[in-house]
Amino acid sequence: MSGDEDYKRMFHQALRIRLVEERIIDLYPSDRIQSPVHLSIGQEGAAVGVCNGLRDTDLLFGSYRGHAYYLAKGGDLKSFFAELFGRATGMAGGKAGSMHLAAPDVGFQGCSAVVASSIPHAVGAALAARRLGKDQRIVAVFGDGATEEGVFHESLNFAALHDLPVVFVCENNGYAVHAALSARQAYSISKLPAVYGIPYTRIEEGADFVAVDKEFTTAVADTTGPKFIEIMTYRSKEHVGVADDFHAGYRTDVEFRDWQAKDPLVQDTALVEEYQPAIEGEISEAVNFAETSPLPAPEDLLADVI
Amino acid sequence: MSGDEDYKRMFHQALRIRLVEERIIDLYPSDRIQSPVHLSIGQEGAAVGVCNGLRDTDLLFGSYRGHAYYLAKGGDLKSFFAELFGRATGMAGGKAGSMHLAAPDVGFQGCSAVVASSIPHAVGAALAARRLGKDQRIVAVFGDGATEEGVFHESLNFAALHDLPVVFVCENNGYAVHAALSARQAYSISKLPAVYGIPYTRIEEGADFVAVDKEFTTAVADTTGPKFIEIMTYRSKEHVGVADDFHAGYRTDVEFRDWQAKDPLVQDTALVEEYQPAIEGEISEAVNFAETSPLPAPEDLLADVI
Amino acid sequence: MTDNPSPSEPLSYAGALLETMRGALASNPHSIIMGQGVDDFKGTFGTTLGLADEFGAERVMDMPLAEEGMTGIALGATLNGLYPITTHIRADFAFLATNQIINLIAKYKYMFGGLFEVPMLIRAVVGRSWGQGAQHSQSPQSQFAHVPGLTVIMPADSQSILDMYPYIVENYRGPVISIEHRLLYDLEFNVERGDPNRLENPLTSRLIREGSDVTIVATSIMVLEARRAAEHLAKTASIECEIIDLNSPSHPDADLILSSVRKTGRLVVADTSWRPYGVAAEICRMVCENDPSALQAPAVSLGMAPAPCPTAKSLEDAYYPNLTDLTDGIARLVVGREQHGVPLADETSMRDVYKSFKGPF
Amino acid sequence: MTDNPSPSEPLSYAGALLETMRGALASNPHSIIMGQGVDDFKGTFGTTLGLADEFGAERVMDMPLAEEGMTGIALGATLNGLYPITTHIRADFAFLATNQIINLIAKYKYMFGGLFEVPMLIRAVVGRSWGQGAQHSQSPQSQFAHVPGLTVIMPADSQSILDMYPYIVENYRGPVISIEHRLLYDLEFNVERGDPNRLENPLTSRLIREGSDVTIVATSIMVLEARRAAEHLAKTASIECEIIDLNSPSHPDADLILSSVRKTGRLVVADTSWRPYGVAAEICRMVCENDPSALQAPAVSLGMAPAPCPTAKSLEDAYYPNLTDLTDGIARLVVGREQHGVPLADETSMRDVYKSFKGPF
Ligand SMILES: Cc1ncc(C[n+]2csc(CCOP(=O)(O)OP(=O)(O)O)c2C)c(N)n1
Ligand SMILES: Cc1ncc(C[n+]2csc(CCOP(=O)(O)OP(=O)(O)O)c2C)c(N)n1
Ligand SMILES: [Mg+2]
Ligand SMILES: [Mg+2]
Repeated sequence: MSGDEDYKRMFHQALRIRLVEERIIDLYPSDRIQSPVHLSIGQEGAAVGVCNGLRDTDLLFGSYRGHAYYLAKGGDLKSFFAELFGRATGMAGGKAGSMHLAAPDVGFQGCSAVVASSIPHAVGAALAARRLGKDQRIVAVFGDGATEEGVFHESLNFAALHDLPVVFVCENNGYAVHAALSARQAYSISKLPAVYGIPYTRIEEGADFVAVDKEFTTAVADTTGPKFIEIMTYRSKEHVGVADDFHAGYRTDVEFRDWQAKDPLVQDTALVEEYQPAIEGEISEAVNFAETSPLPAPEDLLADVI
Repeated sequence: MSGDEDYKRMFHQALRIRLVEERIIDLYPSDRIQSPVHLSIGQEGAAVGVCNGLRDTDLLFGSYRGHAYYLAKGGDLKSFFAELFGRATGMAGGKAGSMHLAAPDVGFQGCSAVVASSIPHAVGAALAARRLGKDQRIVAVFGDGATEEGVFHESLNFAALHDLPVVFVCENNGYAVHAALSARQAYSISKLPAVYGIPYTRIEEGADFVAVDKEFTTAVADTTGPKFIEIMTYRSKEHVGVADDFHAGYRTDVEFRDWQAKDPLVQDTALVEEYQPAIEGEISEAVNFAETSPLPAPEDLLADVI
Repeated sequence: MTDNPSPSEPLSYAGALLETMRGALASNPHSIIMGQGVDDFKGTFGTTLGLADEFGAERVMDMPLAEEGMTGIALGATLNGLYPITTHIRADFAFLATNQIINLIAKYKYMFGGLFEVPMLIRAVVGRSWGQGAQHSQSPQSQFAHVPGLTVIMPADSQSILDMYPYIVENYRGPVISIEHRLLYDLEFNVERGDPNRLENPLTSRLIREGSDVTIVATSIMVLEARRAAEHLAKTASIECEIIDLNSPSHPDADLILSSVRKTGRLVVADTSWRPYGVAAEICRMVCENDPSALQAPAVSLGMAPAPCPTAKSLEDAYYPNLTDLTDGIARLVVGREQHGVPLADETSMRDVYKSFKGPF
Repeated sequence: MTDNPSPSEPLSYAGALLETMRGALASNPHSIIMGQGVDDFKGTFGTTLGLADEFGAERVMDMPLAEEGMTGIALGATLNGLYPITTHIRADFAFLATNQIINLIAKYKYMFGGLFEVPMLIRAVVGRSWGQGAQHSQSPQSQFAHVPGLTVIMPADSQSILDMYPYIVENYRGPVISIEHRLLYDLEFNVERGDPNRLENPLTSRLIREGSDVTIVATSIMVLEARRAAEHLAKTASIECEIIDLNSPSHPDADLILSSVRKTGRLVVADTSWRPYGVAAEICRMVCENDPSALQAPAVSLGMAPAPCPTAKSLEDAYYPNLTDLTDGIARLVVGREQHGVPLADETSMRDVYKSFKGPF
């Protein structure tokens, strides 16, 4: 059954992302990864669902929380770990670290660590796509907090004004760092797109990659103008770093447990068991590749400035 | 009849503003005013109506198009002309020119020539008013174009989030420089405030200062939280400078004539005749004051930097 | 529209800009111009006039008021194959786009290890005179040139525009910020056409005038002032000034500057912005780190007074360095004393050069 | 909370910040702190921890992500009687507020002829190490100090914070940008309390160490590096360094710096940012315009490599000037040749000083 195959394929992808990040957690105390990491654990479903229907020629712009999209979009795992390890074989030769992933060969156009700052890039890429007659979808991925930045509005307005083929994907995990939505936003994100005449879709079950894929695909089927998709999701780990932080008091692990109850990667233990060994093998290989890769050459320091 | 008295008083104010600006037009070719001027001719009704109910302790923040509000808020006419003439007796000793008027003694808190940049100032002043228990209304005045800048949204969100006593006044004259609204905005300004839960009032007849006063007063009667007022108005002269620009092709003088048909300062010729002589006298006195005032002293150049 | 005039024809700065903007659109079908009012009847002070009609509103795009957004959109556009040219009718407004310029555009190539290139041009116009005031008069070259990854240029005349803009649009793979000077727009300069590749590297400094007594390193409109000062001093006091047009604050020609200072032993820097952390500071660093003994006397620098810009003409006249200040500064330096006896250039002559400039639009 | 410790007690940089933030709220009922996360359990790296509980969420306000808006709100708040302190956990984010800082805050007093004053404090934290990368590591002192109207400070230790922050909050009528260094936060410094007015002007440069062989002008964490280099060189090579903590890039003490350079004849500048148009440039301007003959040898400057910041540790280690570079640079300068024979300080000792720094939050 193709539905089932889809489920399995996406499950595999999501699990792979989770296991990659869990390996990062394991490795982190060893200080081999000296880079701030913003983990996507809990949010994999959004990335996998969104990217499922995208082609390599479709472009996606992300944020510092970029691991899941890098991998879901098809970024190479070896050069991912090598990048985190600061090696010459990293996708950016050790210059990007975790926060600035990119893989232009599969349409992953870069991540910015300045919140909201890559949203206009997607709009600009869509402008280019239209002007140059490229058959591309362009996607901007950002968090709920990013909608507080002025440039978010400037980007929506321009995209709507010129009816550009850009998809705004807001991953709403309910928090910006440790602050809940209600402490920061007098508005509901769901109400903003309509102001600009941008069709809005809310995807309630962000963990359910099959649902995300389906609803996303439906929402962006008409490729003529901008679309706005809000995906409700949940970040399991601390904002940055590899620890849990339910002790900190700004959120409770009740919401975490609620989320886990919906998370296929937690619930479908049979499939986890089936896939885990091979994935772990692939990850180990990638980690080994990273570990045995050379450091950047001293002259790389001043390469690629202009 | 008090209504009639109100009309006459506001008419007088509006006419005074218009005659002041017409004098500027007369003077401009002489190069005695060496400052870019953004005239409010056509828009006086908004300023007069908004300021009618404000006290000196209420604070207003404006833009480069600030003549009308400076005068309507009670700013001194002599130091106004002296400022435009670049004299030491100007309200800012010749450092402000036309674009940066202020009169803190009557609550006119300054004008910025960077579009939208004073909107957050009003929000901050409202924050202070609330925190310090000051009984003040705080008003931000800006144009339709200013709503395109991201900081406009950031300001609305914060004001709404903290329920601050700030009044956002958008003077919608249909253009930003030479670009019509529809070429720049995919949204309707009227729909934005609701997203933030900010009550919105549209004042259709911006030339009718009595109506503006009444509707404004009603709209801001409840002083507990932010309010948004959009005033439909019309700029008669070119964006900056003293000429007409209907020949330029970006707008027609048909809209200008429509506007004049609604403009009390054009229609009520009797009252113009009654008031004009005294006002002209006052203006001449102010111009004379400016003209005979000393230039700033050389040492003023480096005064008040920090 | 200016059609190819014959060699050494006079061409205004604005004319050169229009010509190169037109050329950018004509030569590269992927280029677009984006900015507030680029399509209107004033056409960015004449420098984009008629181009929307000729090339279409899709390639000469009026933009909403959203500098940060526009600049980010331009970055995204170049990443997907367009060549964007953005405009700021006052450089001061570019401060609203600082995040995109400094945090994104300057870093997009390096941060991703060379995976991307971001060819694009940002035009920012410096305002001066006629009461531009504190927010319409700033000249941010040093603030951008401080940042690796950005190429900052300041064309001082029409020739520089002809030499640089087509080269940038057609050959240069990095982001360029060009700081143009509004007061130069209406001035005419003789230009030489012909070999478009006559300069090995158009994006660096140029020797403008040879002289043995003092080295003047100048930017933008101060190059013009330096020329006038040099002529005056040669005529009235046989003082021979060597003038270097810095042209690219981010990529100055250090050899050229140092060898000139070694030759003359004296340095004057004349810039359009404030002196602290400005062009004079950077030139002084160059000298101090390489050959401080080259300076036989303290360096002299001219720039805006250490204050925001006032609007009153009387204050503004004192705010900006003028020809009198410049000739006085040079004469004191060369003669070696305050009472140098050199007749000063007449300040009022400035009016002839700058014609009568009115209003910002 | 740190209660008044006795004189010469050790106090961490973060502890001094927390103490002065608490003091600002306690001493001035009109003061407020505004910033992302100032009220959370990490409390701006510990420097606002517990203050929301103690003084209320209205005075220690978490802010939405809106740097330009927040900064404009702070300006409006100070115009109506509050004393706002804003925070940026990375100075890089302040580039989103450049318009408010440069076009508004710096000019609000002058532009209106002194009708308004804008006392306020902007805190911006420089990130370094642990892969902060291109967008979390910048140090914008020169870009802000270039602008008249702004006072820019860079506290190099806990004492500087105690000396400056209360003075600023209680006595200073202008806007101040303080550039703090994240790597200093966990370090302890001995502080002297007692007379709060012991410094005539806390917002300028300080002489940190006397010496006869070379003048080191340093900022922020480079002051610490300079101290370590000086100790090493005194011990191993009897080279005596004079160290000046620039402290205020906008208001350096020119007399102090010049007389030191005249005395030693040699200048090293060590700053946290890029060299072009940076602190070294400005110090060189000071020397060149006043007394270039004071320099008996070319000046040496250290700063970030001319590139955006890479994340790989191996590249980052080469990106930032370290103790080895500094001792080598000084030794070459003082001895006068490349092969100076002075043993270099051990770079690995850096680890002891900076402890192990992890992660940005
Ligand atoms: C402009 C800017 N301001 C502040 C920060 C610090 N910061 C990093 S992530 C973050 C929260 C963003 O929240 P959200 O957009 O919801 O994304 P999430 O981290 O939840 O995925 C903040 C405030 C930043 N990186 N950029
Ligand atoms: C940030 C910024 N961008 C551009 C400009 C140039 N500019 C001056 S006024 C103006 C139009 C503003 O339109 P609107 O807000 O509708 O006000 P109006 O002039 O119609 O009163 C523009 C684009 C500016 N001053 N500031
Ligand atoms: Mg979030
Ligand atoms: Mg308008």
